[in-house]
Amino acid sequence: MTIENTLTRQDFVSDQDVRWCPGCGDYAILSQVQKLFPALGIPKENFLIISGIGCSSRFPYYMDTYGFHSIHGRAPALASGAKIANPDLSVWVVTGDGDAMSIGGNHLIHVLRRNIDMNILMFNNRIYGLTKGQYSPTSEVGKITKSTPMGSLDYPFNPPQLALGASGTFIARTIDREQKHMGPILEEAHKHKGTSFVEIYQNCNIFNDGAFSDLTEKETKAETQLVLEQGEPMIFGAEKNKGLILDGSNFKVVKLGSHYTADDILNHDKEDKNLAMLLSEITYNPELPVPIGILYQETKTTYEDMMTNQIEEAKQKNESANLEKLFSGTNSWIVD
Amino acid sequence: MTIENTLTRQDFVSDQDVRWCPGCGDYAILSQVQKLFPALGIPKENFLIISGIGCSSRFPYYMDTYGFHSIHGRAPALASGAKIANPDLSVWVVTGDGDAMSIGGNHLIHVLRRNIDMNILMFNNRIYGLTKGQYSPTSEVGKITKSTPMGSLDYPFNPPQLALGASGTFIARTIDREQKHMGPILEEAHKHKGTSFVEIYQNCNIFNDGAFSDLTEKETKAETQLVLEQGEPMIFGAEKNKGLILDGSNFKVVKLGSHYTADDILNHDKEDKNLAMLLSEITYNPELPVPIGILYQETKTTYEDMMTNQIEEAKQKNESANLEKLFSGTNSWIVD
Amino acid sequence: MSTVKKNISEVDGATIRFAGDSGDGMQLTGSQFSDNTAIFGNDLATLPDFPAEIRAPKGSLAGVSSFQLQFSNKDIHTPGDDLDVLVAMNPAGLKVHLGDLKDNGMLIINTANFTSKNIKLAGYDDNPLDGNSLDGYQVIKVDMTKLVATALEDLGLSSKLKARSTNMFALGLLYWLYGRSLDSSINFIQKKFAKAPDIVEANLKALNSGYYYGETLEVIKTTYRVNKAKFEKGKYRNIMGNNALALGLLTAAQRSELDLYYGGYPITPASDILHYLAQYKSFGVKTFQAEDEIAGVVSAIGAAFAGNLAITATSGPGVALKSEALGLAVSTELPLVLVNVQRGGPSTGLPTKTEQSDLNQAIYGRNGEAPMVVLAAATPSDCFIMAYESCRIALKYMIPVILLSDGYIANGSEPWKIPDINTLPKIETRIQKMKEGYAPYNHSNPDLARPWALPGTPGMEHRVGGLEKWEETGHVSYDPENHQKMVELRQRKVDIIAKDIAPAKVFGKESGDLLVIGWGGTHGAIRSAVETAQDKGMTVSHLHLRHLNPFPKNLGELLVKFHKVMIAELNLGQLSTIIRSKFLVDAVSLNKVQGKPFTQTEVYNKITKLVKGI
Amino acid sequence: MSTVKKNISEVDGATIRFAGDSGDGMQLTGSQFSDNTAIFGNDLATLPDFPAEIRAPKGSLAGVSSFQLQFSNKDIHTPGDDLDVLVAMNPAGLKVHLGDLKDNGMLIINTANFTSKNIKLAGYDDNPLDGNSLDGYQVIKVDMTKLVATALEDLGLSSKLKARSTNMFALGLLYWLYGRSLDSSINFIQKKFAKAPDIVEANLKALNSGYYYGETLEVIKTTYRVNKAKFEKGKYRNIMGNNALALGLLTAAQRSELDLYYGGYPITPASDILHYLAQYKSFGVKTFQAEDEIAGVVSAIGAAFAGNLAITATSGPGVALKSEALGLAVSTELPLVLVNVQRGGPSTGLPTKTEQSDLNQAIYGRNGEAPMVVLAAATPSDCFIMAYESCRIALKYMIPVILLSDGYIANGSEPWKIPDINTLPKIETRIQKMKEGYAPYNHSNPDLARPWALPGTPGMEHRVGGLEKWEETGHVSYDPENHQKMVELRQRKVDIIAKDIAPAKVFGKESGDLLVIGWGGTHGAIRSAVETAQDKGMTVSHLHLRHLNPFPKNLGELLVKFHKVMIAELNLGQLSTIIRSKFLVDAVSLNKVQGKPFTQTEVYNKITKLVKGI
Ligand SMILES: Cc1ncc(C[n+]2csc(CCOP(=O)(O)OP(=O)(O)O)c2C)c(N)n1
Ligand SMILES: Cc1ncc(C[n+]2csc(CCOP(=O)(O)OP(=O)(O)O)c2C)c(N)n1
Ligand code: SF4
Ligand code: SF4
Ligand SMILES: [Mg+2]
Ligand SMILES: [Mg+2]
Repeated sequence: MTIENTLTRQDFVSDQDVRWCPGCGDYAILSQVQKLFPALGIPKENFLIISGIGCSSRFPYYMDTYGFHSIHGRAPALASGAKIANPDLSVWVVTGDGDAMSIGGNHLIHVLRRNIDMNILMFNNRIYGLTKGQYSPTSEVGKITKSTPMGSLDYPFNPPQLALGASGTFIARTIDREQKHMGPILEEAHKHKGTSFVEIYQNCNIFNDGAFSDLTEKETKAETQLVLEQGEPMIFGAEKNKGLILDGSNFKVVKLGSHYTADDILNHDKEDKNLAMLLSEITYNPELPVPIGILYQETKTTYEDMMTNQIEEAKQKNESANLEKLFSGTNSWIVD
Repeated sequence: MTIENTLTRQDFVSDQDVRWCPGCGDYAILSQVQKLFPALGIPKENFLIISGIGCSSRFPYYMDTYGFHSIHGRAPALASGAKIANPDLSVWVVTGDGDAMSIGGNHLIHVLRRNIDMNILMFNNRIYGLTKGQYSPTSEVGKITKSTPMGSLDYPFNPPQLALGASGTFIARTIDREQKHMGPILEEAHKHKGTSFVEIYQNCNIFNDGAFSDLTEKETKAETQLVLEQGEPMIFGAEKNKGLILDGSNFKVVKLGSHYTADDILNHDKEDKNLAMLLSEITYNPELPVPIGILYQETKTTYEDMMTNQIEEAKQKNESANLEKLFSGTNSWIVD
Repeated sequence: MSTVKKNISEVDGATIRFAGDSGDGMQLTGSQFSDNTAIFGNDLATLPDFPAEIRAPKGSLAGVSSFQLQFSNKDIHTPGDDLDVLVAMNPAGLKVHLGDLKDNGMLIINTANFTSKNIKLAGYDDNPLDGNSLDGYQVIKVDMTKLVATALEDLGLSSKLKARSTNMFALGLLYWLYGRSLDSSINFIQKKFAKAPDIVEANLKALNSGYYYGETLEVIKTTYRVNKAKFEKGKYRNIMGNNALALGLLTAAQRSELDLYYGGYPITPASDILHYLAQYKSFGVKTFQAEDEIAGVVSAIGAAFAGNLAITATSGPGVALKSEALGLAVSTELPLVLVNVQRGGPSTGLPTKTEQSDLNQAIYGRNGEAPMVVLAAATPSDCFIMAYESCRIALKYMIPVILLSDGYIANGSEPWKIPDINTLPKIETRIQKMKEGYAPYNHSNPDLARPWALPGTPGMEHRVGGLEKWEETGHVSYDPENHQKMVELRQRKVDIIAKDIAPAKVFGKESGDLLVIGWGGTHGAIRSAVETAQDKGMTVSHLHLRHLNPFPKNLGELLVKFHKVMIAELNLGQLSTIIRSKFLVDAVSLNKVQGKPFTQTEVYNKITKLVKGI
Repeated sequence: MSTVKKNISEVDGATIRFAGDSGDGMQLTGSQFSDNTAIFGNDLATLPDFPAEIRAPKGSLAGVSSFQLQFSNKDIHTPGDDLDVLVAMNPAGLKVHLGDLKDNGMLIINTANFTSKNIKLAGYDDNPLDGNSLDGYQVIKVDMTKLVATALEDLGLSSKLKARSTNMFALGLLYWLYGRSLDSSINFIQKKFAKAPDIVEANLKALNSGYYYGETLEVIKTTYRVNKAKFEKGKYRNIMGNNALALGLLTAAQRSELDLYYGGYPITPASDILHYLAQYKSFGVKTFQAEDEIAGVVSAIGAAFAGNLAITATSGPGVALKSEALGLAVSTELPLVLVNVQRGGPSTGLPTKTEQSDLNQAIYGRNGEAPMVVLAAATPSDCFIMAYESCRIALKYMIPVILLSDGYIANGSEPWKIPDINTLPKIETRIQKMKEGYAPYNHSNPDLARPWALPGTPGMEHRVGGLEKWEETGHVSYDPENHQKMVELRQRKVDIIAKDIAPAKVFGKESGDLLVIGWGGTHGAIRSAVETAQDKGMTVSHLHLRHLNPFPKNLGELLVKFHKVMIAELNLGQLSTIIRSKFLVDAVSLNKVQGKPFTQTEVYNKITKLVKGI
């Protein structure tokens, strides 16, 4: 399956014009993926990129490999069928916050629990881009949009938390503008055997400009981002002088220095589901930094591996899978 | 809205024959609901019971009040519309594990995040009853059913965890056979302003008999049930001699006695989301008891209240909501 | 008990029905009698009928479950209209079904269940066994439950468990009545309850005591014999439609050397297709029980793109949910077979009853111009052939196909001549492996099929999707002329298949007073009625359509050769609308929407009316 | 700059089109000109056209956005076929649209964007402004961008922001060309950018400089005047179809004294209906942006049960998803209006383009026999009337209604005579508050409407659902005869409405050589073509259907009075199939499936052919 790395980024650039608005965060993600794919040691024809509908879902057209621009919300289901049909493929789903969490929410939670090996990249711009700016299930309450001139009323989903609630086995978050962070996260998602869910904060500069500016602007980002590293203490801040501790079962920010040292700070353990739950909870809390990185990872046999095993077992038990015998059943008779 | 309690259980018994199999756990739930409704001080005509499709979803026919037996999986969405249309109604959704979590998963998670005031009773028998015995999204891996003669491959959902992941504000669990437990839980669900999600373990004696027998049999249930009481230590066991403590961020069972006393045991706090997450996690863990009771509760304005407020506000701003003015817009002219 | 000497009467055939409570095991009894009859060598057709509830209230009218079969020494096509024998296990069964019993027909009653409670539940004021309401029938009253209890006295079973074998008593009695061997049922019981020897014994004893009870029964003076029917030489089995359908799909996968992928969600009466396919894992079959119908079909589209023979099956409400995705399959020109086992509509309707009211949905039920190939199976065993044919067309033409079945043929059974796999038509696929000349939307071959370039094949990387696309390249296109071209191309892709399907053949003369057209599971009733009419000298012919889109090429020519055209269907006239529009013939409709198949009498009566009306 | 004296030419009307990059603000420019034209007093019709991408690649052919309008001193019905004036803001706009410009038509070009990069992107080898390819047009080359930059010199804006006002320059120039006042746009700019005074100033300056630039322009020797059209007395405004539709729904809610509930999911080109309704909160309107289309419609069904006027709107793919739930609405006999603003299909198709290919889906696209009332709006302002009519029928007959609109009339605009609310037909509801005689499925009134007993009403507790039900009681029923009865009843519920809708009226003589039938948004093109044909002496009439199920009662009679019948529609012949089947007339089709409306010429040519062919 692995080949020598003779592929380059250019091999994955399709001949189609990219049709996103100038300045859209989608470009940066496309660029990272085009950089990553040649490095994975997978023949170019073994990738399959599946999307739903939305600005983000135009993604497959721009990648020179196999692709399927399906219908709104259904990409995880289409990808499930494709992966089960051919487990050798490296399957990637590209979706938006509306595509994945609004109309497609059911398929998303079901693929997560089934743990079918695929990588789901959810471009979360907290808005419906393609339909020109309605609020999405990740938009904050009170959002003024075309469909909510007085402000939206729905509490948003917390994507990593929903993924955890759905028994996801790989849950991560990264940001369009953080190219150096995104690359390795996508690579880890790829390596994970099972469904990898990666939420990518993405700026829609036309309909929701600056949604993540706190997290991406030079001046603030050190204070607002909590970059998770396996086994490392959860320290952040421009001066690396803040850290998280547990206060009962809630996080608290403490200053490093006289009272606390790095040793007091909680270490990240991506295999600790309960910790992951705590981390997922702080997405919308302005008092706490927003975690990026791998929130959770768990090893579990994939659905398609179990299916392959079952088929093998059935074949062995029933060595001569014989149609004629099956036709005859248990109660046939002969007329002659 | 409240009236004197002149209603009796019989007022809620409809003239329709109950068509569940003899011995089905659904009877017990019906009976509890018929007992509860007259006690709530709500006029009988103000109840609305909405269901999807499944054995459980026949429920509305047996209740003498307003009812809607809708289509498979859609009850939470139908209930959302009905409640928004008339917030005075006491809206109850009755659904099954397949109806709510398979085809209806998306509506379920969305109503939970929106926090529309309704009570969702999910009869979880871990099987598709009405279609005669296929595995459901809550069936354990390896389940042998009509559609999985060699055993099912999907990891099940953990319903309270999924509800938490979807930002549910009231999450509880009870058991068909535990009538005394169920009544008060249903009453609390009713009192909660917002979406109440109650998972009811229900025995399908035809297609999945004994699925919860560990939890319901006299001999074992004291050891396997963890009955949650607000503010009380999490103690269980026939002799009330076992309790839960936190070991890092995981539960551990300890014996009360020499080493530990009741004071060492974790107290239940239904308002602690992180604790609720930990509790939801132990559903399928054979080492730990299964929590029943209110796992989580949170106060949050309901969707329909926010909507009512917005409409009021709009009406006030725009006192004479005047159609003619609206018709004319900003650029009308007169021909004469 | 002394046995009583009986006359044996040879008859051409018989129609019998077992009726009782849902818990009485009538479906099992009926299918046992069917299998026995099939092995014995009669031609036969069956009609199971059961409530939508798992167990409706015991003893209630709603809870009645029944199983009818007709068997004969002749070629027959339906489970029969009027009954020669009705077995009524309880008052409700009697109430619901008595009306179908012929004058002087035999009525076998399990008196044990005629308690005053049951009598009331069935809506009788008084016990129907008293009084004279059953005069005019040969009434055989047997306290089967008690007789069984006596026979099983020695077994250490609860009386409830003993009573469960009562259906075997009834079965034994009927076997005796028709002079049958018990072997097939003995075998069955031994296998089915292999793990519970006491249950085996109970059932065998009950079966035997039913059989021997017949011999002692004075009121039955005559038993019957129905000789073997003439069948072509070959190996046969009795088969239900859903089973045949699953085998047809599997066979197509084997012949095309593709893995079969099934993505679907359980729904009555289609679920059994999933259940059967799930048993074929040793053939590499992959079954995916999806979260809903949408995921079922969409995952199948994914599997089709990845190179499997992709199938989804459902019933009407499920097709509704799948209809957006079907448009995607049309637009991406992928091979896909959707099976719709139709049931009574609209909405949830009559989930366990049969109907043919999803034809419009199959032909027209998508947004945009999204034509699909539509086929329909005629009988239980034809489900095999049409499933195979659906796969053949889907794969050869790179096109999605809808196969219509219905609850009646899905659960009904008939003898099936087991085919020689090698004589089945070859299945071509469009898999392309060579890069030369490759373009994802190249339609230059005469079948207008685009190439199937599977992910994993080097050099043929491409993208598909639901937006309009340029012919050849498949790139997204909003060009007006190209859109028109592609819309017409997709229509032509369907139309062109007419060249590759069997021409329509009338049964009977090629011209005449009346042509009766039917499709789907009404085949048997219509054929029988037409046969009768022909026997009576009417110049009536029967045309049965198995290809509904496109129609066989010669359909138009055939129609005009008859003075009148009648279209019989279990809906309000859906095929009729299409044929009227296409051929501008003033076809008359015979419609029935009652959750039940036509009786041959209904069809015959309408034929007579029309022919006499000339 | 000295102004140049011009001739003023009075003309009956003109067709102009603004074309440029998606980022060039052409939609705004076009709608400004339209509003101005409307206020001025011309009759007008508009045709906006934009890509499916938010911003397709800058300068590319795919990224071209355009806005066309025809205005006239006469009654007109279409945005016009050929252009008198084409404004091309960049090479791609020129490339895509030049073909539609009349010989010697005026071509106004912003030369600033004719960079070699843009020229290449548009697929030109050489700069089309050089050479002689534009001979035969009146070419006006203006470096608008530069002129605007100069005019805005004093403002402290970035050059990017300055360039954004270029469209206002073009607008000003066109205002000058047609001798218009700038007032309406000045007002608009002041309001729209109220929070950014420098942007207001920039836009006003650009607008003015475009206007005054005209006066200095030597090449334009003549300016034009189009006099006011004759309108009935009254108050008018220019209105887009989706806006009119939303107002129609709101008005029905107000007249029926019900709260309006809207449940839906955004989709092009229907989203604006949600956007408009969301602005009507002060009227008590409740809008629920659901998680998907299924939740949208199902929540509306819940709201209907609870007593609101329940609405959902979507486009074809969304209707597909809703089709299962529509069956539930049919079965529960609840009032519901589903609006389908049609777009190009199949599947995702051409999401921003117009088409009429969802008629089959509306009529037939559900499982089982699930007939629905289907209406279609003819023009932007007719969307108001038909939305109101849909609600009237839904409420009076307790029945779900589908209202078809399409992308063309949804985004197109025309002058609308503001109605006097009190003259609109009364809306009856079936709300029942008295227990006497109440039965949930009582259909004893002549309209076959069942009572609407709202939850909260004492004594009328009842259950509804999707299973078949007994007439009267509404209890679940699997009874065969009852099913037939209910299936027929639901069909009759639709059919009976024919008595309550306006009879079909032909435009033109009541008999003749040719009857042209159309429905939906093609009204204008067909009417114009028929007018022309009539002017030329052909005996051609036009019949426009706004009720598609049931048809007006007199349709059959009308058809037979013409030698030929032609049905023109933007699909492959969907209405045609229905009419052929129903009336057995050999109707000829004129079909177009290009994402664009008919031109009147296309219709006229076909008329000529058919009439001459007699
Ligand atoms: C069945 C269906 N419903 C609705 C739409 C319209 N639609 C297209 S994309 C979209 C939402 C896009 O939002 P998101 O998924 O967040 O993607 P983004 O454009 O923001 O990247 C919607 C509602 C559709 N194409 N199909
Ligand atoms: C659209 C649709 N798909 C499938 C079905 C068939 N169906 C009816 S109930 C059911 C599942 C029932 O399981 P559950 O919700 O767990 O209810 P239970 O019968 O166990 O109470 C299914 C698959 C249907 N009625 N409609
Ligand atoms: S609308 Fe937003 S998300 Fe879509 S392409 Fe433009 S900037 Fe990106
Ligand atoms: S099948 Fe199971 S869930 Fe359904 S009624 Fe019977 S026992 Fe209850
Ligand atoms: Mg988005
Ligand atoms: Mg269940």
